[in-house]
Amino acid sequence: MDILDILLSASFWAAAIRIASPLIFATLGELICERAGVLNLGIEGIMVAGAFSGWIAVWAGLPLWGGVAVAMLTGMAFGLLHATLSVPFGLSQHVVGIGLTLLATSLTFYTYRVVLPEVSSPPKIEAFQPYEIPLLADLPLIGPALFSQTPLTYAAFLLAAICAYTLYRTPVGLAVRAAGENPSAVAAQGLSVTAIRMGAVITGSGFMAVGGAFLTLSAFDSFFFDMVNGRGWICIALVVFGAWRPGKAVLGAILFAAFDALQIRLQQTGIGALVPYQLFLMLPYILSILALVVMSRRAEVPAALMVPFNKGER
Amino acid sequence: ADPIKVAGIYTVPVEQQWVSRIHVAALAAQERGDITYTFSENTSNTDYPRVMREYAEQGHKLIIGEIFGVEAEAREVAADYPDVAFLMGSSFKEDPSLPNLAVFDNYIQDASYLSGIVAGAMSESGNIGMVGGFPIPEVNRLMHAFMAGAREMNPDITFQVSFIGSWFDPPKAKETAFAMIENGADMLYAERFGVSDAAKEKGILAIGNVIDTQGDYPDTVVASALWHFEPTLDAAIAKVRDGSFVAADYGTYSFMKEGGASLAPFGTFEGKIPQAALDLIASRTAAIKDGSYVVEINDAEPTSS
Amino acid sequence: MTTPSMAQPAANGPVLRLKEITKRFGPVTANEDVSFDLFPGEVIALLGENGAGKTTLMNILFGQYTADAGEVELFGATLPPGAPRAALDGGVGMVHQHFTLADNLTVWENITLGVEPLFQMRLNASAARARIRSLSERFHLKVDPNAKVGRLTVGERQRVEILKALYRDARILILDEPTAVLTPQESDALFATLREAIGQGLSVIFISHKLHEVMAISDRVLVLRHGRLVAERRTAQTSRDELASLMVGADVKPARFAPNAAGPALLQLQGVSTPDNGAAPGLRNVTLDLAAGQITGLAGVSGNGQAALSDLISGLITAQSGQIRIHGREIGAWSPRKAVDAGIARIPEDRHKTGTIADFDLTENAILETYSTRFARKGWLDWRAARQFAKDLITTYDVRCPGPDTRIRLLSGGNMQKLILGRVLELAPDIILANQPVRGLDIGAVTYVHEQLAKARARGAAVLLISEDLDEIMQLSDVIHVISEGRLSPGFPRGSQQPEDLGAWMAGHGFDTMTAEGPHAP
Amino acid sequence: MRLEPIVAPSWQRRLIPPAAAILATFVIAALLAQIAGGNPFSIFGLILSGALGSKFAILETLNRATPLIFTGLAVAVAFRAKLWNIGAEAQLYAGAVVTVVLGTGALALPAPLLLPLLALAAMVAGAGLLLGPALLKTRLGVDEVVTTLLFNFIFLLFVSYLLEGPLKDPMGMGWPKSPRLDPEARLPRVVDGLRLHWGFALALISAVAIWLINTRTTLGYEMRAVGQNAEAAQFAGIPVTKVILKTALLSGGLAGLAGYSEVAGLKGALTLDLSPGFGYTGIVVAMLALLHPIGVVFAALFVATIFVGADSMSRAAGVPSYLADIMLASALLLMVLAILLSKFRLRRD
Ligand SMILES: Nc1ncnc2c1ncn2[C@@H]1O[C@H](COP(=O)(O)OP(=O)(O)OP(=O)(O)O)[C@@H](O)[C@H]1O
Ligand SMILES: Nc1ncnc2c1ncn2[C@@H]1O[C@H](COP(=O)(O)OP(=O)(O)OP(=O)(O)O)[C@@H](O)[C@H]1O
Ligand SMILES: [Mg+2]
Ligand SMILES: [Mg+2]
Repeated sequence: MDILDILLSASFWAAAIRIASPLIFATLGELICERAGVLNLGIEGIMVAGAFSGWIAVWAGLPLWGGVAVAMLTGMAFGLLHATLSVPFGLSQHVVGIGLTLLATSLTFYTYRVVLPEVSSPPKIEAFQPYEIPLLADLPLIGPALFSQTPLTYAAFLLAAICAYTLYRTPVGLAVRAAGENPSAVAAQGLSVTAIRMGAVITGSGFMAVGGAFLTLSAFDSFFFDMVNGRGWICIALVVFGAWRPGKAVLGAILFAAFDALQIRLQQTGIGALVPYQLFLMLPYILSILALVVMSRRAEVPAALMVPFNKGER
Repeated sequence: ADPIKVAGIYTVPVEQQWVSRIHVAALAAQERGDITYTFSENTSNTDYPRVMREYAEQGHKLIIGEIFGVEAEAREVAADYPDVAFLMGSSFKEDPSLPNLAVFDNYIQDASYLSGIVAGAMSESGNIGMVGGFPIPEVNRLMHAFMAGAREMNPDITFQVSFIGSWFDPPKAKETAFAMIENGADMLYAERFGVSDAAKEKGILAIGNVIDTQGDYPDTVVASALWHFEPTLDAAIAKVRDGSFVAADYGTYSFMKEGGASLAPFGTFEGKIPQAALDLIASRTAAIKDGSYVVEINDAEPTSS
Repeated sequence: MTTPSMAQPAANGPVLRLKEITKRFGPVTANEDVSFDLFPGEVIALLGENGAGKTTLMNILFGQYTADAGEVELFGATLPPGAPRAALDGGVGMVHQHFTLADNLTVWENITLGVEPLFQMRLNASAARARIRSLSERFHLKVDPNAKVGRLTVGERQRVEILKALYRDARILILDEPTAVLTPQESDALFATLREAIGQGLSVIFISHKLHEVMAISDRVLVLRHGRLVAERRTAQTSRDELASLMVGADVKPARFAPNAAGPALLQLQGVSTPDNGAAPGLRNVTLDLAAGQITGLAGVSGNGQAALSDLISGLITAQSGQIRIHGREIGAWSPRKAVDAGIARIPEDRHKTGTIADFDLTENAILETYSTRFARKGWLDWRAARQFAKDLITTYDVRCPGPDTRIRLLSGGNMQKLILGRVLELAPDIILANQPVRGLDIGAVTYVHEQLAKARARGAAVLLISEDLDEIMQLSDVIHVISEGRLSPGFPRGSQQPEDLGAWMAGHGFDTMTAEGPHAP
Repeated sequence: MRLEPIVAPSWQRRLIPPAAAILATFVIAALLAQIAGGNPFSIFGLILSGALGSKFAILETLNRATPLIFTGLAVAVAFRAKLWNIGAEAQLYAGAVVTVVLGTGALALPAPLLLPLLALAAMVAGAGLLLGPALLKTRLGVDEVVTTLLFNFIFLLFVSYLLEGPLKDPMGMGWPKSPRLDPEARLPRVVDGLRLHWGFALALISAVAIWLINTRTTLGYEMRAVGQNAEAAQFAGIPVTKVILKTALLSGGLAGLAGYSEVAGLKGALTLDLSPGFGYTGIVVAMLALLHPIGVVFAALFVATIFVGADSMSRAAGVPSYLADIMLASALLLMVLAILLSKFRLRRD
């Protein structure tokens, strides 16, 4: 197989979309937080918590969508904690985020071990199965690539559309964007910056957790420690890469995933034997940085990102 | 006799296949009443020597674990606690001047070799996919033995080898396996969690490693090369009990002839494996056990062929 | 405080009533026991020195701060404290002293933000834009609703701020120093708009340090001093001089400028051009001499190349072509550092963003330009000397502050400006670049700054004064240049031109007849 | 609601919130221990004795604090200049790699020469690694949060390649591990037989040096000016780009020293798991210290005490060892909140 064959195969793009799905959820979540002015470094931990809580809920008997809801709520709970510390109290978003990642991760592992002390291989659930969308799935190439995915993947794309619409076409979206650009402008129009930012962080954290849950409910069917494996950090890069726009962020996620899918395949090609496998694993990161270099000149960073707002401060 | 106080120190969670075999064996010994068992998982190598000391100070008589990343420091700790027995997974050999530290490793290449025979016989495309975490000796030697076994049945067989750079990323392992299936593999060597899932989803076959996963994938996992830590641990417990624990290489307890490794029962695949393979397995098993056939131990990183 | 006799007939009850408002920030009392009424269609001017508490009072009325005591009544109903929403809904519109606009959003987005309930399916953008257009027309506030605010000029932003209030049908409009950043033309346009709005029943509270504006637009004047309401006058029955002394608590005399003989040219630009910066034009073939012992005034509508000239002299940008000579010697590599070392004193346009570092204390701000040359040996800072320097500045330049260890953000604008002035003037510079040195300052501070410039001129420094206030230029300058679209007019000696003549140059007339050799009086 | 600074906080105001934060952390730990079947009342004593109860425990705590002081300083230096260096983890490894490359026979020098040379080389390596993102920031405006973060992954994969390739210990039986350092390249231990090494002293010296740089030198002043208001700094004639690059070198250098200290002092060899996230924890340490270099020492000691104590407690109490990380995270979050509350009061507005 040479690169061209790989790039032209539907299964490759299907894999890219699959790999991208959890990233899309979490990137959208991070994007919402950052649009409102809050850098959420808790993302990695929130994804772990989401992966676990969604899975354990299904294992305990809830339907799959119930698991997604539980993950979302778990993420929102951690989001509430992040928001409380970083918004009204205005604590350093770096500390709160990293602290939260540590907290969510360790709390998840602890809970896992308390709930399932004796198992040496975690129980499996009946995960989301691919669902072929009638008619669309029969299209050549994009049919199998796009329309034979699990419902949660479709949900990811739907969510991206909803996020884009909400941000650009509804009053609350405008308020979120304004809170990230200039909180004083928001306050001067009689809105509560605190409420808007907290709302954004809580919602965004919910989406991150669903991204985590994708790993246990759709990409796989059980939970392992460390299985989020840095995906959250990638999403932070993807937000920048996507210039804080949902559409571009989704494209970025797919692009990143495509590189990941590609490196997996390249490892089997002729050069795979010659090049150390680490180089393949590096590929998506290196290309991300290169893409950033190209993109960043035009990107408009939310002006008030990482700037806490304390009204009456001088 | 009073149960012996045993502590385990692992650098990964006890779900990890390799460590799970030690953990399970210890739990079984505790169940029997031979030992009391406590453990620390996910201990970073930075903390490892400290944890060893803490357990030693708390009066544990036997400490088991893995010191691949901290060989020198761990030996130093052991030297400070001559009354405590340390049974440690290690790439190195025992050191006679450090009588209370014995080493072991998962030398189950015998079983891997046999499972390779099954794989070679069952693969129709002659294309086998192998997904590993990291190319460390513990993984490499099993992969090589497996490949040797498979070639016994089909010298022209090709292998796809990938490492995902993580012990715990089942979704990634699964994606990697998918890619191999796309690329023609009809048999997978499931070194990581996630590989058998891909095989199951695509309706092809897989071979388990270290643990028996046929229960979870009855129509997928044909055979598994099992590691049994029980002989290793039980030998150590007995020696601690009668005071004869000395520096030794317990690695041999993982050999098939010691009962440390085996080919899992074919279970759901009983009767579906070609007779030629079964015959070869039977003869090799006997040869391995009586020492007339030795499976090569090759720790080098395997590559696709 | 309010004497009913002076307010309008009670029958037409007040739209707004402030009752005994007191507000403290830690040890600072910003407002103390302030009460007054505002009547329909009335314009109240609020006067006071920097830090007198005007902005604080307005923020309380708008609900952004909560008063420690007292209450606000709007159309007879008590406003809940600390709720801008309630004030907005009650018909109060506020144009803040510092713009509250999001640069990356469009005009219509800024205006409609928070007007409609947050949770609804759709933001009716086209209806919003249509309404903004009709408001723009009605009040002569020309601005493109689809433009990004970041691309607008200061004057246009001001219009957006006013549109924000009008869009919500404000019946009371608070304008906190709306003209501080406007050109005279823009100010005139603003006043026309205000008269229009007042005619349609709006009541206005107007804050400004510019007394002629106060005289022109207001019906009544309230004077705050140290947070207390100290005087109230009907505009028709008072004068600029009286208001000035009421504000400061003493008589104020404008700085005087005796004629001074011109010395040699200390800074010379010869045919200098600089690149454009976005919408702001660069310099086009500019020739300019700054002579010792003279104040050279640069008049012009903002955005015509003043920024380029000031950035060039400050060292922030370099010339594309042409020569720059200091003391007759051509400059080599050019940077802010080089400018400082060449003995150029630079008073930047924006004291908050470029002039000072808000969280640095006075000592640290005082040595910003000279830390490495005057206060360090081999990379080690001499804090004792630095602190002494700051102390000296504080006394010499009358910087009112608790001490050299105070963070500068706590100082009023005037005092901040005095520190900047002191920082650069202490080095006895030959060349002084003063870019809008009195913007937003109260009369007392303005006089002080002007006096300092006069002193520097007297001792032989060459001063370049950039200002959009033609009165200031004409009062201070020995020579006046006008800048328009990056081109520089000839230098006009003091008294040779009438304001109308300069206005014509500012509008771009006369440049075409200039000869290529350089400035000659037409 | 808003926060209002307290002009002169009373001693109660200064002490009670942090004390309450520590207490709350213990309560959380006790509750969680109870859930897992441990004895909640033994927690406090076990943590204390685990972290400080013996010479061994104390030295181990200092030991754990050592790399955190370095990475904490690295982050504090960078953050002060608003250079968001999230990549101390990678820079640490860069320092470690160079230490191993030069310390395994490449340089045959006596220890008094070799050790400083290795430290310098490690600093250069760490500095070099941050220079890239810093240049991308100053030249092209690329966000350094993201580049430094991604560099962590890239560099770790690079280390993994080195350890399986050129840097693999030929005597290591195939395990991805570097050869051991020459004895001359090892930092001596402070107490025989226990792991604490002179890297700790080096960390303390670094903290004092950074404090001096911050408060006494023009560079410290420049870094702070650039961090607080780069535009004003630029106008005043401070060479902003140069200052950012110098900051990057200093910050990366400190992180590189962390790698040097861990390899030369503690481990003697490089493995892929040299650092259990010291680079990331350094961010928390720095912020806990309010970016003050001396504060970093105390914050690192605090973090190390909580971690070592809680880790040992989890074993003694027989509860899952993840409790240590939970305690650490809670302590961090509660402590930053407490520090805030000891300086500000909440006012309803
Ligand atoms: N948020 C705040 N925190 C602390 N002190 C404040 C705050 N806001 C205002 N002050 C202080 O209250 C006093 C009044 O300030 P205010 O801004 O109301 O003055 P002003 O009359 O509007 O001045 P200017 O003419 O410069 O705009 C000043 O001493 C100021 O330093
Ligand atoms: N006016 C001054 N006199 C003497 N030293 C000063 C002065 N201003 C600043 N410094 C020095 O600059 C240093 C840097 O300022 P900063 O306030 O960040 O200090 P710090 O030492 O980090 O913190 P802290 O003020 O909490 O001790 C101060 O510590 C102090 O040593
Ligand atoms: Mg004001
Ligand atoms: Mg200080």
